[in-house]
Amino acid sequence: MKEIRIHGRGGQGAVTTSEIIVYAAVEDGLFGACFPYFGFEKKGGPVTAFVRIDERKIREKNQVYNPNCIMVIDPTLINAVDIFVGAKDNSILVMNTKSVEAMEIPNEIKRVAYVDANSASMDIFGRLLPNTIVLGAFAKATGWVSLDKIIERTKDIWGDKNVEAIQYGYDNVKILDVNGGFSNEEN
Amino acid sequence: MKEIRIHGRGGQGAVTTSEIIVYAAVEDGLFGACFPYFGFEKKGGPVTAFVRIDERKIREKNQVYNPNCIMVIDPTLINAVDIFVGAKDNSILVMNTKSVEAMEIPNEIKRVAYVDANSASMDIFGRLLPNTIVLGAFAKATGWVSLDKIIERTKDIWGDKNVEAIQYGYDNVKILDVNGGFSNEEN
Amino acid sequence: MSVAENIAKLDDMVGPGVTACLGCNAELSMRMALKVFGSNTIVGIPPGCMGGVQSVGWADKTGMKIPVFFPLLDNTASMLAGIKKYYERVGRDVNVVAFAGDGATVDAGFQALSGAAERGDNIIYVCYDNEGYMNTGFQRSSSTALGSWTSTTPVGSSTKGKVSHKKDMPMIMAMHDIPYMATASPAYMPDMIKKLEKAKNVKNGLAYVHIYNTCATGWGYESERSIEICRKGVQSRFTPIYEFENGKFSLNINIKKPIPIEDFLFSMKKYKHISEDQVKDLQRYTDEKWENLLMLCNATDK
Amino acid sequence: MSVAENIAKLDDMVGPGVTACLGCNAELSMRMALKVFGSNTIVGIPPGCMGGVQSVGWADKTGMKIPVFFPLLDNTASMLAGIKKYYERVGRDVNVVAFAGDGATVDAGFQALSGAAERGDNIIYVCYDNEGYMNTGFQRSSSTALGSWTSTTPVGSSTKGKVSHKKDMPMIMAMHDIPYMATASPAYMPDMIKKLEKAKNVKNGLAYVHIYNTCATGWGYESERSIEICRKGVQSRFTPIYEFENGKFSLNINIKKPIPIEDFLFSMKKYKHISEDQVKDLQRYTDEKWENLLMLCNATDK
Amino acid sequence: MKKTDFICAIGKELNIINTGDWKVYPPVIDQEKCKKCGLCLLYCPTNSVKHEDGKYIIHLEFCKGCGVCIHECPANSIEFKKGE
Amino acid sequence: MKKTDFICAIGKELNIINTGDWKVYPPVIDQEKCKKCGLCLLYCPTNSVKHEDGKYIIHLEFCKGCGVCIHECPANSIEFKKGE
Amino acid sequence: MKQRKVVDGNHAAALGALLSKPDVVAAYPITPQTPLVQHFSQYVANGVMDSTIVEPESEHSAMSILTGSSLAGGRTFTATSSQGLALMYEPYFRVSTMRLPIVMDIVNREMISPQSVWGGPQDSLTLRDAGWIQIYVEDNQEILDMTIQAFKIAEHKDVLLPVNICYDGFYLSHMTEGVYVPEQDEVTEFLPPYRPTHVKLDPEEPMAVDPLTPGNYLQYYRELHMQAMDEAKRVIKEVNDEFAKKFGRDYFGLVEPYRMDDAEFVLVTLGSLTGSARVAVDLAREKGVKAGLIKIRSLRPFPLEEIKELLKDRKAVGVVDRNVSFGWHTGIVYQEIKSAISDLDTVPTVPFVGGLGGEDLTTELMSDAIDHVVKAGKNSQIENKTIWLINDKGR
Amino acid sequence: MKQRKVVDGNHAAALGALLSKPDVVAAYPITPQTPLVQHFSQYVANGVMDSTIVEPESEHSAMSILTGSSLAGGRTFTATSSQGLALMYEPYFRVSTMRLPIVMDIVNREMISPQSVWGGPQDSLTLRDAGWIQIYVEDNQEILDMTIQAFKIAEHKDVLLPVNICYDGFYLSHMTEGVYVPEQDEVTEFLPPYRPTHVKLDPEEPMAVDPLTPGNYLQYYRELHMQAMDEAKRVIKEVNDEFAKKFGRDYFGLVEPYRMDDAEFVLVTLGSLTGSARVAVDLAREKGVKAGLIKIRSLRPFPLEEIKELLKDRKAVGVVDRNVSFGWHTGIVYQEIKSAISDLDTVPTVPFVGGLGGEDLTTELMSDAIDHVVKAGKNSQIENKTIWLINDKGR
Ligand SMILES: Cc1ncc(C[n+]2csc(CCOP(=O)(O)OP(=O)(O)O)c2C)c(N)n1
Ligand SMILES: Cc1ncc(C[n+]2csc(CCOP(=O)(O)OP(=O)(O)O)c2C)c(N)n1
Ligand code: SF4
Ligand code: SF4
Ligand code: SF4
Ligand code: SF4
Repeated sequence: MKEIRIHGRGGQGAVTTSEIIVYAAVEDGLFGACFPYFGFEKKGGPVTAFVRIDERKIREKNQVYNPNCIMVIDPTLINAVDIFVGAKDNSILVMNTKSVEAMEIPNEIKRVAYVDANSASMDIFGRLLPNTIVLGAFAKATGWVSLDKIIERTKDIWGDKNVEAIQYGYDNVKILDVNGGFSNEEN
Repeated sequence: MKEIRIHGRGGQGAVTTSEIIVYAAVEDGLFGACFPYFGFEKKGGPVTAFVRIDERKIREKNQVYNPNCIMVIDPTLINAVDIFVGAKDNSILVMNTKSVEAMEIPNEIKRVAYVDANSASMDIFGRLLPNTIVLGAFAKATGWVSLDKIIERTKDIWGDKNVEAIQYGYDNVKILDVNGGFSNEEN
Repeated sequence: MSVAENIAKLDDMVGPGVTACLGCNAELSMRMALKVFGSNTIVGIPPGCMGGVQSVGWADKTGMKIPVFFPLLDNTASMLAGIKKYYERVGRDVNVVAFAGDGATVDAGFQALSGAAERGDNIIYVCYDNEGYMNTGFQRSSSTALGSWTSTTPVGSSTKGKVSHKKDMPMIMAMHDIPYMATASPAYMPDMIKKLEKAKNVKNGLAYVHIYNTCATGWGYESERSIEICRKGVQSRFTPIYEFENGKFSLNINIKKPIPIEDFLFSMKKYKHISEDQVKDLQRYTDEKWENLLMLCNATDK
Repeated sequence: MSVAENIAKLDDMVGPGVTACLGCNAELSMRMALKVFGSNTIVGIPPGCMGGVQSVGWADKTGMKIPVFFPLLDNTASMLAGIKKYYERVGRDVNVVAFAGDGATVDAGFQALSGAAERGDNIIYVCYDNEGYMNTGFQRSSSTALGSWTSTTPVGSSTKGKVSHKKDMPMIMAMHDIPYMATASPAYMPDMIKKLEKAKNVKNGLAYVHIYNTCATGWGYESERSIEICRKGVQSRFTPIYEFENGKFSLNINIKKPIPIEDFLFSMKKYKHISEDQVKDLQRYTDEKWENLLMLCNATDK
Repeated sequence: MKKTDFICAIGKELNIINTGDWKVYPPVIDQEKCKKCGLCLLYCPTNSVKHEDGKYIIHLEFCKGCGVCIHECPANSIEFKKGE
Repeated sequence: MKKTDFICAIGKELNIINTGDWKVYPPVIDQEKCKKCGLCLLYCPTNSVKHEDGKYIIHLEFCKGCGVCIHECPANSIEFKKGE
Repeated sequence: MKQRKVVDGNHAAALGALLSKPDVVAAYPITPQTPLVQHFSQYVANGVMDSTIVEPESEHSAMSILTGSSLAGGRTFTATSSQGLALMYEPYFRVSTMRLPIVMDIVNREMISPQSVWGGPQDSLTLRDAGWIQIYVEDNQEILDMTIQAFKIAEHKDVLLPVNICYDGFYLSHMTEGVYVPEQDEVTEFLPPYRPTHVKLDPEEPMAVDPLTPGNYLQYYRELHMQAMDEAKRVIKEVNDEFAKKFGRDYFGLVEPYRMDDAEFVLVTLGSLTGSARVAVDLAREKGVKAGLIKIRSLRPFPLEEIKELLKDRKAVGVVDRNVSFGWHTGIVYQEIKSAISDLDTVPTVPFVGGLGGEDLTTELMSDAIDHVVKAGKNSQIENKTIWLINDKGR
Repeated sequence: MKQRKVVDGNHAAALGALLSKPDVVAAYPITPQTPLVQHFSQYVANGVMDSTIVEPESEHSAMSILTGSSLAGGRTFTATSSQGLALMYEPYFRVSTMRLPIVMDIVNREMISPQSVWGGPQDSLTLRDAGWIQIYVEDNQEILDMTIQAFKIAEHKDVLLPVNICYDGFYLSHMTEGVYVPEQDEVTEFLPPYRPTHVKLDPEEPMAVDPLTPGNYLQYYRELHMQAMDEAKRVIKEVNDEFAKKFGRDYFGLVEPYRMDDAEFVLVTLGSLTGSARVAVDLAREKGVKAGLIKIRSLRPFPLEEIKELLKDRKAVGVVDRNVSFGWHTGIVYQEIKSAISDLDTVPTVPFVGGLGGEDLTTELMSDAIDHVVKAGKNSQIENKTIWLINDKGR
C-alpha cells in the first residue's frame, strides 16, 4: 500500500487534489481512498489530506501516520507544520519550492522531487494556484498512477489551463535520490 | 380493605369527593388512596373515581374492579353506565335518587342507601350540586370514615354551604339492608 | 339566498357530537371552516381542545367525514406542507388545512408555521385563538392578553395575571408577506365565511386565518354568551377584524365608536381582578394597534 | 472626539486572530458589538461562522475575554433568558447578549427568540444577517433573498436560485412589541454603534438589533469590498436602516435617491445569473417594503 | 389487547357520541315569531339547526343545550322547553 | 485522552491564533496623506488598527491582509507594501 | 414536627421541589404533568415560594432556559412528560454532558403514536442513555422525598449530573394519598445551597463554555462522565442513608429488595407497578411459594453489582416491563437485566410486558407472572419469549 | 453495464437515494451531512432528479414534512446528524410507531457537549429504541447499496417501518473511493413504486390517522410493531440476497462474520471501524492467533439469534464501541452483546471504548484489542472493565 499525506492551505485545492489521485488509481485498476483532516480552517489555514493506494481494497479508515509520500503544496508550510512527522522509510517528498538545498531531509526520505510551482503558476495562471503543478510532479516522481488519468479528471474539474499546469509539473520536476536512493520494489 | 367506586358527571365534583374521603381516612389514622379514571370528558360526560381505604398501606395502583361500595352522584347515570359491574359480595350502594323501588338491585349489594340529593340541592344551593349530599349519605351508610373529618375538609375546599349539604345527606339518607343484609365484619 | 341558507346546504364534515363544552365556539368555528372547505380536504388538528374533543376520533373510529390527523403540538404546518407537496407533485388539488389552537400556533408550532410561510407552502392554516391552553386546563399562551388570569398566571398576593401583552400573531403573519392573512370573529359570521372561502382559493402560498374564539369554560362566562363575548371583543377594537391580501391591508369591520374596553373585560371572570392600571395599559395597547392598523390600511376614513 | 477615537479606547473582547475569512464583516460586527457592550457581558454565539471561527474557543482555551458559550443552533434566546433571569434574581445587572447568524435567528432559533420577546426577557439579541448558512457552506436560510444562488438553491437547467423572498425579520420582531428593535449596517458604523448602545440600555424587555452583514466567501466578491457591498445594500433601499423604539418607528438613513437595485445585485457572484423578472420582483418588493416603512414612520418628508 | 384490522392507529368508521343527553332542557323555536334570519343556524356550535322547507328547525339528537341560539335570536323566538 | 483541570468542556486561557501569517502583503498607512477620519479603525474586521499618539497605525500581528482599510480609506492613504 | 398532607403525586412533587428552593423553574404544561406546573405558579403567586418562574413557549425552551440559569449558577427544576421530553431531547442530552445538576421530574406517559395521554415509562426509558441519572419511584411519598434527594445527589461534588425522578402518569400523578411533608428548616439543613465552580458564566471570572473540542479531549470528558455515574451509585446510597437518618424514611438506595432473603422466584419491577407485585409476592408466600421482588430504583446508573448479587442462585427470574424494546421483542429492563446476569450461571428468565398506554397491571396479573416464573424455574425453561400481561377486567 | 464513480460517502448516499426515486426529500444541513443535501439540490436544479425538495427551517420540520408526505402516500428520504437527529426526535419516534417507511441516512457524529462535529455513532445509538430499523455500514459502496435496499426493506408489507442507514461522519462521509453505481433501470426493477394502503390521507378514502387511543388498542399496535421488527430480520436477509443476485454484492444480512469459522478470539464491531479491525484480524491470523470478527450491520432489529450462534463456544470476545453507555461504564453495543449471550456458558468478554469525537481507531489499536481478548481468554478472566483504546499517534 502507498500512503500519501498532502499539506496545503485552505483554498489551495489540497482536498480535490487527493481525490484526483484516487480517481486515477481507480481508473488504473487499483484501489484508492482519501479523506481530509477536517478542522475549521477557513481560507489560509493549514490543511491536510490523506491518500491510500493499493492493489487490494483499502480497509483502514484512519489518518495516514506513516506516509510513503509527502506532498507539500505551499512552500511556507514548512515553517508552520512538521511535514516530515511519521515519514516511513524509503519515502518520497514532493514539494513546491525553488530549491531544497537549505532543507534538512530526514533519513527516511529517499527521494526528493521539487518544482517551483509558485513561479510557474504565476506564469500559467497569472496568480498563485500551485496545486496542479505539484500534482504533475507527484505523478512523475512516484509513477504510482498514470498521468492520463490524472489529466482526465483534472480537466473535468478545473479545465484546460490546469492540464497545462500538470504537464508543466510533470515535465519540470527535479528528482533527486537521496539517503541511499529510493526503491519502488520494497514496500 | 374497602374499595369504593364513584360515578358522577364531569363538573359534579366526583374526583374531589374521592379525595375528601381519602383525607378523612388518613386523618382517622387509616390509609387511603384514590384516583380518577382519566378520559377526555368535558362537562357532562360520565366520570368515574376510585377510592381504597385500609388499615395498612395501600399498594395497588389500579382501578377498583370489585367495589365494596358504589356511589352514584347523578341519578341519570344508571341509564348511561353499568354501575353495578364487578360489585363485591356484601357491598353497599349509595345513591342520589328519589326512590329505589324501580331499581333491580343485584344480589351482591347488601345495603342500599339513598337520598334525593337533587331536590335537596335545589333547596340548599338553588342549583344542582348533589355531590356533598351524597357524600354525607356515604358517611352515614358506611361508617368507614368519620363525619367530622369529611366536614373539616369539605369546609376547606367548598365552604359552609356544603357542610350543610353533607349534614343533610348524613341526616336524611335512607338505609335499607337488602339481600340478607350487610355486615361490616367480613371483608 | 341568505348566508344561513347557503351554509345550510353544506355538509358538516365533523362527526356529530364531539365532546366540546356547551357553547364552545371553537367547535362552531371548526364546523364552519370545514363546511366551507368541503369534502376535498385533509385536515390536521393538533393537540388542544379541538383534538381532545375526539374530532380526530377515538380508538378505531374517526371523528370526521374527511381525512383527519393529529399533528404534534409543534409541527402542524410542516406536516401539512409535506402532504401538500405530495399532492402538488401528483397533480391533485386538495385543500390541506390546519385547525389549530393558539398554543399550537403562536407557541409550540410557531416556527414550523413561519417556515412554511416563508417557503410559500400552499396550505390553509386556521388558528382558533382562545387565548390559552384550554385542553390542559387553561394555562397561559403567548396569545393570552395582559392581566388575564390563567392557571399559570394566577392571581395571588404577589401576582395579578399575565404580565405581558398578547403576541400580535395576525400582524406577524402578515409581515411574512404571505398572499392571504385575515382575522375573523364568529360573531361576524358572514365576514368569517367569506374569508374562509378566500383562504380556500389561495393558490400561491400560505393562507392564514386567525379566528378570535372565546371559551366559556376557561374565560368564565355562561355558555349562551359565547357569541356576545366575541362581539364585544370586536366592538371594543380589542380583536380588530382585517385582512392582508396580496400586500394590501384592509379593515373589514370598522368600529367607529368602540365600546370601552372594560365592557369587554368585565363581562367574564378571567379579568375580574384586574387593576385600573392594567385596564389602561390594555386600552393603550388596543388604541396603538388600531392606529397602526389604520395607517397600514391607509383607510382612515373608510 | 470622533467616533473612531472613542471606539479606539474600548477593549476588544474577542481574542485576537479568530479564523474568519479575510474581510469578514461579521467578525467586524462581532468585535464592535462586544466593544460596546463591554466587560460586564456574557455572550452566546450559536453554531455558525462566528462560532466556527473559534470565538468560543478551542479545546481547553477560550476565544474571548468575557464569558462566552455555544448555545445550540435552536435555543440561543432561551439560554440567554435563563442566564438573565438568574442574574436578575440575585440583583446583578449583567448584559446578556446573543451574537447569532440569520440561520440561528430566523430559522432554527426563531421560536425561542419569539418566546423570549413575548415574555419580555431582558436580553440583547444581535443577529448578523449574511443571508445564508455560511458555516456549513452557504445553504439558503429564510433570510436569503429571492434569486440568490446558494448551495441548496443552485442555478441549473431548471432552477434559478431561491424562489421566495427574504423573511422580513426586523419587521416581524417589531411586531412583537419589544421595547427596542433596530436594523444596522457596518457601512454606517456610527449609526450602528449608537444602536448597540441603545440596545445595551434597554431594561424593560428584549432588544433586537439586526445587522446586515455581507460575506465575501459566500456571496462572491473580493474581500476588500465588504463595506462597499454593505453600503450598496443600504443605498438601494434593499436593507433599510430604521428603528422601532417604544412603539414608534423611525427611519435613520433616509435614502432619497436610491441606486438601482441592479447596482447592488450585480456587484457579486451570487446574483450573477438572475433574470430581469427576478430583478423586477426584487425591486417591487423593496419598494413596497419601503413604502410600508415610511407609512409606519409617518415620516415621509424627513 | 384489542385486535383491529389496522396495523397502526387509524379509524375508519364514524364515531358517534351522544351529546344530546348533556342538555338539561331542549331549545325550541317558535315558528310564529321566527324572522328567518338564520342566525341560530350560523351560531349553533353543534350544527343542530337545520333549514328545512323554508323553516329553521332544531334537531335535538346532538344539541347540548348551550343556549347560544336562544341568547342570539334577535326575535326572541327560541326558548328552553322546561316542561319535560 | 487529553487530561485537563476541568470536568467538562470549558476553556479559561485565551486562545491565540496566528492570523497574521495569512496575509500576502502588509497594509501600511501613509501618515502624510492620512486625514485622521479613523474609518480604517472602524472598518477593520480584525481590530488591527490602533489609535496611538493621535495617529492611526496598523498592527500587523493579526492583520489578515483583507484590504478593506485600503479600499475604504477616503484619502487613499493606505497601500499594500509589496516589497517584501 | 412532621406535617401530613393528603395530596396527589404531582402535588407531592411540587412540594418536594418547593422545599428544595430552586432559583429558577421553567416548565411547559403537558398531561399528566400539568397540575405540577400550576402548583408552582400558585405558590409564587401567593408568595409562598421565592423562585423565578419562566413560562416558555415549548419544552425545548424550558430545558434551554434551565441550561442558562444553571450555567449562571442557579439551582433549577422542571418537569415534563412524553412528547415534552422528546421535544427537549437536544438540550436534554447536552445538560448531562455539560455536567449541570438540573433536576427534572418526569411524569411517565406513553409516546405517541398511537395518540395517548396515559401512563407508561416508555418516554424516559427510551432516553436512558442520554447521560442523566434516572430514578423511578413507587408512591407519592417517594416522589416527594426523592425530589429533594435528587438535588443533593445531582449537586454532590463527585456527581454533578442532572437527575430525573420518574413517576407514572395518572397512577401516581393523579393518585391522592397521605404523605409526610418535612419541615423547611430540616430540608434546608439537609440540602445546602448550590455553589457551582466547575462551570459558570460570570463576568467576574470569564470562561468559555463548550469551545470546539477535538476528540482527545472529548474522550476524557466522556470518561469523567462515566466515572461520575459510578460515583453516583455510592452517592445515591449515602444520600439515602442520610435522609433516612434525618427523616426516618429509607428507600434502600439503588434497588429495594422485597422478601428476597430466601426467595427462589423473583420478579423485577420498576415504578408504581411494584405495588401490585408486592401484593402478589405476599399472596404467593401465603401459598408457600418462595417469591421475592426487586424494585429497581436507579436505572441510570444501572445497579449492576446489586442485581448480580441479588439474582445469584435463584431458581427463576421474571421482569415486568411497562414498555417495549422494539428491536429485542422484550421490554427494555428485561434486556438490561439479562446483560447484568450474563456472567452468572444461566437461570430461566421470563420477560413480561404489559400495562402499556395506561392499562392496569393488576394483582391478578402479577400473580400470573409469578406462576409463569415458578413454572419456568421448575422446567428450567430458557425461552425468553415475551409474555403479555393483558388485563381483561372491566371490559 | 456497471458504472463506476469515485465519490465520497455523502455522494454515494445521494446516488443511492437518487436511484431510489423518492417523491419528497426534505433535509436540513449539518456537518458532516451537508454535502449530501447539496448533491440533491444540484440534481434537481439540473433536472437529473424528479423529486420534490423542501427546505425546512430545522430538522424537526424536515422529519415532519416527510411524515406528511409519507402519510399522503409518497416515498420519502432525508439525512441528518447528531444535533439534527436530536432535534427531530419527537417526530422521529412517531413515524416508526405510525409505521411510515421513511428512509433516513444518519451521518454519525458525536453529540455535544463537548462541542464537536466529528464522527461517532453516539447520536443514533442513543436513539436505538425509537422503533426504527438501524443498519450500520462500513464503506461507500455499502452506503449506496444499502440506501437502495433500505427502501425495499422499509416498504415491505411485512415490515412497514422506517429505516436508518448509519455511516460514520468524515470517516465515510468525506472519504473518497471508487463505487459501482447500478443502472436506473435495474434499480427500478428491484425497487417498485411505493403504494401504501395501511395508512393514507386521501379525500377519496377518508380515515382518521392517530385518533385518541386507549391502552388496550395501544398494546396491540405495539405488539404488531415488535412483530414487524422480527419480520424485518427475515426481510433484511431476503432483500440482501435478492440484491446480491441482481447486483453481485452480498452483505450477508444482519451480521457479517469475518474469518469466524474456527475463530477462538472474536471482536465485535459496528460501522467504519470494522476496516482496521479486519486488518488486525488478518495480522493476528498471520501470527497464528485464531482471531475472527463479527460486524453487526443491523442493530435494530438486534440479531439476537445470529450473535448467539456465532459467539457460542468461543474462547473470548471483545466488543469495540465508538460510543458510551453512561450508566453502564461500557459501550452500548457491549451492553447488548452481553445480554444476547446471557444464556450461553459464560465466556470472558472485554469491553473496549475508543475513537470518540473523531479519534482514529488504528489497526495498531485493534491489534491491541485482540491481544487483550486473547489474554482474557487465556486467563478465563471475567472483568467487564472497559479498556480505552487511545490513539497517541501523531500527537
Ligand atoms: C410537545 C408537547 N408539549 C405539550 C403538550 C401538551 N398539550 C396538549 S394540548 C396543549 C395546549 C394546546 O393549546 P391550544 O393550542 O391553545 O389549544 P386549546 O387547548 O386552547 O384548544 C398542550 C400544552 C403536547 N401535546 N406536546
Ligand atoms: C440542530 C442543528 N442543526 C444543524 C446544525 C448545523 N449548523 C451549524 S451552523 C449552521 C448554519 C448557521 O447559519 P447562520 O446562523 O446563518 O450563521 P452563519 O454560518 O451564516 O454565520 C448549521 C445549519 C446544528 N449545529 N444544529
Ligand atoms: S375548554 Fe373552551 S375551547 Fe375547550 S372545548 Fe371547552 S369551551 Fe371549547
Ligand atoms: S464564510 Fe462569510 S461570514 Fe463566514 S467567516 Fe467567511 S466571510 Fe465571514
Ligand atoms: S342550545 Fe346550543 S347546541 Fe342546542 S341548538 Fe341551540 S345553539 Fe345549538
Ligand atoms: S488589511 Fe484588513 S485586517 Fe489588515 S488592517 Fe486592513 S482592514 Fe484590518
